[in-house]
Amino acid sequence: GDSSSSSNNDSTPAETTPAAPTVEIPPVEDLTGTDTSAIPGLEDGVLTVGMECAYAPYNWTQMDDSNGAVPISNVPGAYANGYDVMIAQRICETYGWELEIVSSAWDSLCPAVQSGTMDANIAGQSMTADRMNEVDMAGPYYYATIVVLTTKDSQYANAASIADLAGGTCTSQSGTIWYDSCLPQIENTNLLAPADSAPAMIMQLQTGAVDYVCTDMPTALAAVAKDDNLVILNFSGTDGDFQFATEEERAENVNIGISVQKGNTQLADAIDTVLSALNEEQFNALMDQAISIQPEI
Amino acid sequence: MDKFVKLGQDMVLLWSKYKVMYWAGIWNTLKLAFLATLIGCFIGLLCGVLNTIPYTKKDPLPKRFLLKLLRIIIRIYVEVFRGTPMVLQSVFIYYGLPYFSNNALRFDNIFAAALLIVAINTGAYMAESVRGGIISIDPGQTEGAKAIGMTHFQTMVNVIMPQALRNIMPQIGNNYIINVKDTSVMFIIGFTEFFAQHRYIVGVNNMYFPSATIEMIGYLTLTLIASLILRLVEKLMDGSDSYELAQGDQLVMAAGTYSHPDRGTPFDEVNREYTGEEKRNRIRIGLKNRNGSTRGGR
Amino acid sequence: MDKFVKLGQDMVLLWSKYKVMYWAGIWNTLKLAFLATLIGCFIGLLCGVLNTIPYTKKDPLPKRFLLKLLRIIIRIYVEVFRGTPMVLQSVFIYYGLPYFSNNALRFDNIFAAALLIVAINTGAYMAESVRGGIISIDPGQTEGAKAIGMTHFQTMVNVIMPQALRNIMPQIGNNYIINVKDTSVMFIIGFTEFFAQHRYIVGVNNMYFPSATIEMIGYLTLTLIASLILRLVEKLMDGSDSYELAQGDQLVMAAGTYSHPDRGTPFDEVNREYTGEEKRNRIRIGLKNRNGSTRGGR
Amino acid sequence: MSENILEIRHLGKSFGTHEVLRDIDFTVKRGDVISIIGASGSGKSTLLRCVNLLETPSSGQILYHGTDVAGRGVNAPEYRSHVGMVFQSFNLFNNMSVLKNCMVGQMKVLKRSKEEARQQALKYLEKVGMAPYINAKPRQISGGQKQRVAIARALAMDPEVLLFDEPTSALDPEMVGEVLNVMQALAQEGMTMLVVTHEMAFARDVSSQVVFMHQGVICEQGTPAQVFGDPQQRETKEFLARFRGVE
Amino acid sequence: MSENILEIRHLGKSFGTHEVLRDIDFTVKRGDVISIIGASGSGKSTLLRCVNLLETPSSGQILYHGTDVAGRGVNAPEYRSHVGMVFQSFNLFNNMSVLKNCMVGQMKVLKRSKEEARQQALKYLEKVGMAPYINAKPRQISGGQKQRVAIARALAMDPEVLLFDEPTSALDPEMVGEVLNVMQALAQEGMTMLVVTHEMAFARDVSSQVVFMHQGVICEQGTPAQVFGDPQQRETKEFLARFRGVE
Ligand SMILES: Nc1ncnc2c1ncn2[C@@H]1O[C@H](COP(=O)(O)OP(=O)(O)OP(=O)(O)O)[C@@H](O)[C@H]1O
Ligand SMILES: Nc1ncnc2c1ncn2[C@@H]1O[C@H](COP(=O)(O)OP(=O)(O)OP(=O)(O)O)[C@@H](O)[C@H]1O
Ligand SMILES: [Mg+2]
Ligand SMILES: [Mg+2]
Repeated sequence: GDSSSSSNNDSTPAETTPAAPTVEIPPVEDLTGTDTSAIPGLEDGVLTVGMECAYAPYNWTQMDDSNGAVPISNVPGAYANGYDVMIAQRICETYGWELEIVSSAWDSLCPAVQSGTMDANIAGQSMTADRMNEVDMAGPYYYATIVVLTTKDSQYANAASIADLAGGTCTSQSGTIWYDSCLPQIENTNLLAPADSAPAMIMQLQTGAVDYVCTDMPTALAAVAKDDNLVILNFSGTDGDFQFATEEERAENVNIGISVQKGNTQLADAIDTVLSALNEEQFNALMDQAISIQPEI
Repeated sequence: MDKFVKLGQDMVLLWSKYKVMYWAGIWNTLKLAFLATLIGCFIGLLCGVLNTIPYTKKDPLPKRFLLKLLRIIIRIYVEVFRGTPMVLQSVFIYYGLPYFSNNALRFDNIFAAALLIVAINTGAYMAESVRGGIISIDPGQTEGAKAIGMTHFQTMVNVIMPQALRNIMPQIGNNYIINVKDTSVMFIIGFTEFFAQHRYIVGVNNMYFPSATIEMIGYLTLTLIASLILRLVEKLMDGSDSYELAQGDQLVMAAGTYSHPDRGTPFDEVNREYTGEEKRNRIRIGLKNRNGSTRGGR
Repeated sequence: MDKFVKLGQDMVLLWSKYKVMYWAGIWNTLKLAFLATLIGCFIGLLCGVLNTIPYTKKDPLPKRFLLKLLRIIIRIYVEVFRGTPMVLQSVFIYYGLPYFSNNALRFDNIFAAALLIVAINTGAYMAESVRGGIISIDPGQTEGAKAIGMTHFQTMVNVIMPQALRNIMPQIGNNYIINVKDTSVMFIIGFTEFFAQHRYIVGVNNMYFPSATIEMIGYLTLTLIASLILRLVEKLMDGSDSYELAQGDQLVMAAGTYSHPDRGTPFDEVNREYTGEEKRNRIRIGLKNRNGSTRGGR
Repeated sequence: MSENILEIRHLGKSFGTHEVLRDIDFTVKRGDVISIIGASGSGKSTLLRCVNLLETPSSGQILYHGTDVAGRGVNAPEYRSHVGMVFQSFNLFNNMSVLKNCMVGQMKVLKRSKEEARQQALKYLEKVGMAPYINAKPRQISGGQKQRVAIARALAMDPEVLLFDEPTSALDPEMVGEVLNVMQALAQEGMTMLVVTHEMAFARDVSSQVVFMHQGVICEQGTPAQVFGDPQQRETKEFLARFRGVE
Repeated sequence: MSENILEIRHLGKSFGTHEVLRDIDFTVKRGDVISIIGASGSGKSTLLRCVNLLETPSSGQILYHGTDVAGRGVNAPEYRSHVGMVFQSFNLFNNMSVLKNCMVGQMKVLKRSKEEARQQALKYLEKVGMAPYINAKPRQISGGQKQRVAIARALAMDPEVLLFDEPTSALDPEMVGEVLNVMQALAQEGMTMLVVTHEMAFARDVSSQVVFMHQGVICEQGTPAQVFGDPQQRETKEFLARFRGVE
């Protein structure tokens, strides 16, 4: 059950600095009484969650358990934290499950749930129809605005619409809507080959290999938090924003979900139950919280 | 079972939708791996030749110094490029150079950058392989060449390298195959080869296993073909196990050009035969030996 | 210039915060690469021995069939594992096995899975290197061993492999170094080694170049140490270029055990010397030869 | 002592269509010393290599105590351990010291103890005057020294038959004399030997049988007295002409 | 014709502390045929290798037309192209056919045309009776055949001096005769030669000078008549005893 399908159209212009969490986050519901042992993967009461642990602010690795970080089961001495971890904890607390976080490469997340090695991936994956042919997805657990990230000294730093970005050198991550359908909407771009990962993309921007990159708001915010030489260009709500054929197509790429094994509707439903208690503002507040606890270095 | 059926169906689906991308990836992989291996072999051979220039205590100091320096440089080259991950090298060369030089140095062509990086890496590995190959050649071969006045380079080019090369052919195969696969890290600088296509396609639709199977088959085909060609080259290098005894007239002709005192002297039996001194019903001229492999037997 | 200063400062910062993670990564890399290379070498040598079991047309059909089969199996093993990317193999083995077998087959231990995968890959490469090594040994060595009645395995173990091994030492070094770096793809099954730590750290703070520089230094250190050790091993394998002439008494003692008719016959000059027949002021017993390298000279 | 150890029957060997041996036929009895003489390239080495199964004969039989070792299902290593061979090119094991060269076969094939193998090796190394060099590697010794080690290695295996391929080619006359003395002593002890040699004096004085090869066939065969004293074939006469001239 | 081509002065060679040659001193004049005889291991091969700079002498001088080639700044390849060598172990190039073996040096070092090199190679291969085997690889020919190719290879370079290390060791008496004839012919044509040999007959009949080596020193040196007819040293007498016995 996807509760909120609220559009981004009415959202306020870009917030370049994380606002203080004024939004009230509802307390965790107590469903520990429900019998979940019939859910595939949870016979043992442990929710095994896969994520990269290298995709701030959704998930990252830190050296201690501060701010409620969870040990990474396959990396002794390392702890995972971030928005995904916070969501995962919320889900587990609700049902009284134990949380096991496994770090793995982005590429392997899908086969890992397909094979049952992991019960769910909470890794900032967007809920495209193509992807959902292979796995079932719960959520959304976040609505990620598409933004452009550039440098302060760039000629594009003051762009007010995608039309102002014309003629720039740019890139984005491989296999994303950002690369495949957003950037091509800008005229006369020198679209370079897609980047390997988010850090690699940021690095290309920092080294001047590209003028700007296209990504989602959290990633951009996290990057700005680390490098104050970067600026976010958020056109959402304006006429100068990236266009999509349909509102469904936009939603597909903006909705971030949790993948589970194909056919494991019980788990998906159980997760959706937890997520439905939160609305978009509360998601944003949680995300702000995550960004604020991201380690300095 | 049905999982395999689904796998097959999905593969057909993927292939029909993305075959242009897969083919483009294969072509890029092949181009880069082949050229890089070729250049790498050349670098490796060059290092092998330069590294083995002999010097003795009697040589003048500058020469000894230069040769020592050369060896040290080659050693550093080999250790540094072999010893660090190609991904990081790529990042430093492609992104780091302009960054740290404030844009004074910049590669404009991704393929050229990728080729450079893969080739110098292959060269570093090949240098070691060539060293092994040279070690395995009987020192008598070098002495034989030196004794007829060949310089170090002539010895290497004409005598040692052809033999060393034959011994390291399996190694060259290994290197090519490693390159076919390792070019995938060039994705970091935006070179889209076969594996990058897989990542892209899976990123779009999460069909990991079908795409991975297509990749496996593609890579296997690429490497198998290379393997077969290399084995063939090895066979060719071994030369035919047969040889033809030279014909009498051919020799008479050649011999006729000179008139040396011993002409026609019965040096040995075969000689005797072709000069016609003895005629037996058993003709042993122009024989072919198609068997008797001395090498493959082990 | 300040960019370099900043790079240095950032490196210090990163190292002081994350050194535990970096060290853990180094340790995992080292462990996996070393064990996998060791097992891989063993597999490669085994393939080399099995692949060269000779058979002739006169051998019974079943034996010939089995040996042919063995060679085909080894060939398939080598081509398949060499010819496909290790990442994909890992995914198929670690995630694909449970997926396609409906959980009947599953690895519980990531390290064991990683070790298995890297080792069989190294084995496939080593099998080819060993093949090259065997080719490079003079067939006369095999014949010498066979002529005193050694079986194929005895010949291989005592005569051919020790020599082939020496020739492919540079290759073993290559393979170890490749493993040190290629274990990084084991991140796909969640094995966290040195490179994975780089990803974690960069994932949190985007400090790409400082972390990459630390990685470069780390990898270079790992491989340089290995390189040095291997060169040392090579030197040891070459044996000392010197030998001691056996002492007279030692021989008298040995000879004394038997009483053969020719005892004391002056076979050659040195012999004559130690039996004391001639006493010259020039003592040539117990000599040491520290020079005259026949190999390194080239 | 007329037991047949080896019977070579219609042995032929071709490399491809290059017929190197044709219809070779002779018998080796216990205690025989058979000298094989002939021109360079006449197939002498190939014959010895066939007898030791290092080359697979193209046709014919090699009967060892009556069983055909060139046929199917033969345990070649077992057979070879009874038939020693000294190669024209020595083929010493490059990775072993002189002593180890002479010990390894005894230990691995004959399963002798290390000490026993050592004593045996030293005994023969001393016989050929190479005892002082036991620690040297093959690449560190001279041609003649290698040849002597090769002889010691073969002898140390206590073979039933010994095949020598030009065992004195790299030796000076003095050493030739010594090695031939060793062989003569072996012959007197009843060792059976097949010797490819260019030392006509040895062939004449020591061997019980002389085989003269010419273009891959046995051209003449008989006691030394017959072959040297009264050769029947024109080729034999020609071949021996020079030797007899020196004599 | 008394021009000094080579003067060996106080030549010494040690492998580590193993002194293999000591104070070797002799002169080679144009047209000389110097036979070096001596027991196995006495340093003959090492001496030849030093003369050809394949080993670096530990001490002493090698004067070639008066300039010290063992010293600094010598163009060794250039020198070696005038000084041919036939190795005890042949050292034919394994990757080339017999013909190519004899051509490559001429083409690369002497820069002769392919055709010229071929004619020259064929001429000498025929002289040693190896012309029919021009297409064979070294591994396909017999020991004696290899030796003959090695001789042809050296001759084809038209060297000023030729160093032979036991050039007839692998040959049968008939072939020995032929090769010695070739060498004798060369000697008559004025070729200068240094020959390590076990063929006392050759040393006595062909050489202009005989050097007898013993334990790394020149024990006796003189014309064949002096050394063979009236040896002064006990070692020489002992060494020659066997040869003279045969004689
Ligand atoms: N592997 C091979 N392939 C083709 N021909 C070969 C091979 N081995 C030997 N031969 C040929 O076989 C013939 C006999 O060779 P073999 O070595 O038996 O001669 P040999 O009598 O021992 O001569 P030598 O006295 O010179 O050693 C030679 O003509 C040689 O060229
Ligand atoms: N590389 C080496 N290292 C140590 N000792 C060596 C080396 N090469 C040769 N020798 C020793 O030097 C001595 C002389 O060897 P050399 O080869 O000159 O003898 P030679 O007179 O040619 O004997 P032969 O007639 O047997 O060929 C021998 O005792 C040998 O063991
Ligand atoms: Mg022979
Ligand atoms: Mg010698």
